[in-house]
Amino acid sequence: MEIGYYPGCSLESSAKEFDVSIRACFTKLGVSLKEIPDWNCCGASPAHYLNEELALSLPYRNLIKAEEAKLQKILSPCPACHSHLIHVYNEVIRDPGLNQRLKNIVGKEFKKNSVSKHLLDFIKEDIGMERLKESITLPLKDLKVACYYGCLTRLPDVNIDDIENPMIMDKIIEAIGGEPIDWSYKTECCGASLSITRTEIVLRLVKPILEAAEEKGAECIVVACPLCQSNLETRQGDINKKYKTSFKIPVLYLSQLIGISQGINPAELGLNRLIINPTPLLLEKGIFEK
Amino acid sequence: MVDVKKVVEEVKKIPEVVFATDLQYSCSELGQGSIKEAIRTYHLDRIVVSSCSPRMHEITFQKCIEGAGINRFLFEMANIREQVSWVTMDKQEATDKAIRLTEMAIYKALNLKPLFPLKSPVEKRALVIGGGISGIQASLDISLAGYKVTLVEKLPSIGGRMAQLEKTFPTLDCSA
Amino acid sequence: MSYPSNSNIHLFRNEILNLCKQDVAKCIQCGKCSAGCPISPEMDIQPNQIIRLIQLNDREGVLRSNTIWLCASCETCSVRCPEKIEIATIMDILRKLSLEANIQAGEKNIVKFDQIFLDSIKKRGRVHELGLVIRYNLTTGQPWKDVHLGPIMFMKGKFSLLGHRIKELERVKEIFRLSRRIKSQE
Amino acid sequence: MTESSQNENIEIFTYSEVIDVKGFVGNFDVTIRKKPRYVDMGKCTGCGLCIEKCPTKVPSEWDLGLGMRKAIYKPFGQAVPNVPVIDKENCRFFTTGKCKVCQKICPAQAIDYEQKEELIKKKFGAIIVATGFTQFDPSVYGEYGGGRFKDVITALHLERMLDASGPTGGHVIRPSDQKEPKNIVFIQCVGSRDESKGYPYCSRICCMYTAKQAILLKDHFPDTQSYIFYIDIRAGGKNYEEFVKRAQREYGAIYIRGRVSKIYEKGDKLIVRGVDTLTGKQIEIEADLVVLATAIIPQPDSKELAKILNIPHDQYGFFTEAHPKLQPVESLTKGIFLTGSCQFPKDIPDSVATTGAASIRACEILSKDELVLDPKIAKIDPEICSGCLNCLEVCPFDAIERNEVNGKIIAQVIPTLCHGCGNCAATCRTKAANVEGFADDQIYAQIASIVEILQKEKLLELSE
Repeated sequence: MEIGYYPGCSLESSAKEFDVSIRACFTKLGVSLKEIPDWNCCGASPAHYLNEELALSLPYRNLIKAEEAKLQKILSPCPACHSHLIHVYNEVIRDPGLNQRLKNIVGKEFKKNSVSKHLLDFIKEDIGMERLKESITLPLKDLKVACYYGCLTRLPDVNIDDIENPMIMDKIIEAIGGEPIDWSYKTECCGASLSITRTEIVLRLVKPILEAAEEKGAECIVVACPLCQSNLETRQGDINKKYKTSFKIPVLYLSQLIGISQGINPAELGLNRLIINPTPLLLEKGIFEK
Repeated sequence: MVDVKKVVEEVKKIPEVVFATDLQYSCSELGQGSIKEAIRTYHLDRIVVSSCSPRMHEITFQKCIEGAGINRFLFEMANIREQVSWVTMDKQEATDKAIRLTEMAIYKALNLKPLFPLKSPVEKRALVIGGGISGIQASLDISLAGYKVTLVEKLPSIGGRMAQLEKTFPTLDCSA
Repeated sequence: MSYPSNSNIHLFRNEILNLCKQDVAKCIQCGKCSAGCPISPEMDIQPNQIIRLIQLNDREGVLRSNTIWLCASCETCSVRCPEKIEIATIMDILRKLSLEANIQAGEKNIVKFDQIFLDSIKKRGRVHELGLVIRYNLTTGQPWKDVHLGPIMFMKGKFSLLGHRIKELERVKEIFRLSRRIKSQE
Repeated sequence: MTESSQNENIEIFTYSEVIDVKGFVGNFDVTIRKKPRYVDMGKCTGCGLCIEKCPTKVPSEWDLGLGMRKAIYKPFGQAVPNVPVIDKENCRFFTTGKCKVCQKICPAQAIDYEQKEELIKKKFGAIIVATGFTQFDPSVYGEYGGGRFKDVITALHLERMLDASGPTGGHVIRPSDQKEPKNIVFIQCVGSRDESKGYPYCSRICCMYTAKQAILLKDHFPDTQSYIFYIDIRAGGKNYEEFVKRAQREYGAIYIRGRVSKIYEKGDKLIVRGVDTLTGKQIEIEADLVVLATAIIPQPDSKELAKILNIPHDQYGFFTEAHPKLQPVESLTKGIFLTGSCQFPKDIPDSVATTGAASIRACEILSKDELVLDPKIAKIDPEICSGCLNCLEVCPFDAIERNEVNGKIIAQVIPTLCHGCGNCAATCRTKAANVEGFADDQIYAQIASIVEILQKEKLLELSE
């Protein structure tokens, strides 16, 4: 199976390990990822109010690029990128006039032959739990995992799972041998892009999420969004300093955990790029051998 | 606003119209009295009232003309309240419309035939569906009036929601 | 405050309705939006109060608030609103209106950040995260902010020094040029 | 309850359903299905030995799963009639073919596994519909735990716990660990006033029963504290406002104006995050127990019953009255009256009051020996009728029957069933069907007059 791949800007730098681990574990699953040629940034949330048409045009160009490369499905690991791509797709289908307008701006017409899918959706629908299970060689041996979704299920046009109590990631963790914890903070907001502009808000928001995960016995947190990962992991030091706590809970990308269970070399999964090293935990659980 | 005097003038021109007048509150006792008097004086055999909705007062007027000895179904009503004065603001337009509606009623009235109600016997037993507080109370009410009642309840016991409750507001008395 | 009188009272409500199909008149003021908003403590006007102020045509009061800028677009309010009012969508529109009206934003830095963000796309076609953060910190006069994270992020390979520049950069610049822009941005 | 069962004018069919209604006011032909109890009501003495010895236990519906019942059971202690019923789905004999403990033990030999359902046909002059309501299922509220948090219960659960003869003997406990709760949070309007997850209407009774529960809680367990999240307090009945004030002033219930956004689990506590819109501040309460005031909704089968009775219902499934002010207990079908919460949410005083109104309406019919029927009904001229019977298809009241006169098939109106709707007259191709008082010549006379006027006023030009 060959599918399109839209990494998005974060996966090129701060979330590089999300990118490499996805490539690694999809190879194991027999899916080859073809990056959309010369893709551009989706515009993220600033484009939305600063320039409405720009917010639509930027993802529109990516859809055209995918379509030209004959990529019908596009895997978008970043929930925000996915939300923007799917939003433009839906709007263009709903409103032919808009398609015309965007065509005039971008220079080419999107024929609606490429559609974005989020990582979770793709694993659930296109790969399937059975095929995922078959690729597992190193089950996670009851590793207690807090699946954190953030605003993923609430984003506009993203229609992946139950909004308040999503289970899709939990089921994937179960399939690869881990033990997802039942907790009520899985969809709490991490503060998103306020991380840079109003850091103290993010610290206030992330603290109870970490607390809740630990209280329910989670040994690590798994995410499927670069911003979630960054806010939950990178800010733990700041939280400890501000609130006199001692959090040191690894926050991994879902693709990293899948890759581990597929027996992929940790370096190929970018585990070394994580700020909170999960290796001691994995050794302790006997998932990695000494 | 309807110029009622104008309506009266106009319909008087119809040859079959023997008598036309405008009354304020024709549904009142006084108004009904005038109708009965006109029936007797002019030997009328069809009556048209041009006023409010038949939903409101058709039965009132039917009883009125029956009292004057005319079959109650030889009555027709034109609704110039809801259909005219409440919805048409221009006085001229409203008056024209009222005239048209009244004339239509008159021509229908000319073709009315006396009707005679049917009668059917009554089974003196009530069915109550549901055995909660309302159903139980209804059964008691009707039985106390001296009629037989059959109460049907879906569950194995009557009592309904109320039986599940501890005390009830606002007097806090027991619900069972 | 004195309540607006006569026909003007629905101006702002209708403006919002036209711009994003969200009718604030449906609001029953249950407060569920404010109850669930993660940023509520930092907001000067609570989300339900924003809706109320729109109902009362207090355009300036709303557009001056820091609330519209602090909204993280997490959508919690929208998905839980019993009247299906998409409050997050309204916040987005309010940000836009605030810029258009040239109202001094309650949260200048957020606007700054967002503009630098778009600039980054315009220059490279993609966002260069490191450059973005450095430029933002310099522009907002806090060069040492988060600098403690720098070495470790760098060591972990989380920052690429140069960033990627796409081939069809001219195309992207054209998109920027042709897209309908907002006055005050210039 | 007991009074009604001892009244010789009242015949009670429990475990029974109305499955068919034909006929008309004064003369309804009704079929009632009596489901098999597998206990002979004539023989059973209500001693309860069978219940005691039955080996199968299942969660009690009556106690909403807070307690257990046997497979042969009475829903509650004072059940009327005092005769148990066998739950076939769970009975060991019915599921495995072995057991028969109840039959062996019954001193009156009242157990009868062979019992079949009975169809009872009866005639009635009037019908009162009092089928009540059911509770909204709050599990669609994922933010309130979606049914996953054991200590988030509904008000009816609390009601069962407060009942001295209920599953907990009148003790209020946390279902998760049986401990006594100290901080209790009530959330109003769960499923009511919520178009997104439930129904837009107000359920009308929740404000009052919540105040009552707060009072009873404080009364029975003085060291509890109630917090009540509300949007508006609706206490419009007699002595209602005073009652709510008592809950606030004498019993110390804290009323918070705002809705709850989410409930979180933290240790063995529940963190309730809401807002106080009066202070404009988000607030969190650490609760031991959360009580949801769930919406009152129509019975799940109310639309089916409406079809059987031929009465209209609203978009939710509540039965519709003929006129909201002037005919509040009449349905649109003559002789069928509505009362209680099958119409819309009502409390006990309102239910009893409307029942009085419905009862007198029913008695008004029963008091007459003969009923006068409206003569403005359809009439089919047998001379003109072609016998196509299209009218029979479109009649919503089954008021037309096929008849043969001298070998010719014709349609005939059953005058007592006809409502004069005119469907048949509109459908009839030979113009044999007419509604009295709306006959073709009468309508044409009206049309002719208006055409003439309009032509005169040059408002209408007719082309030849």
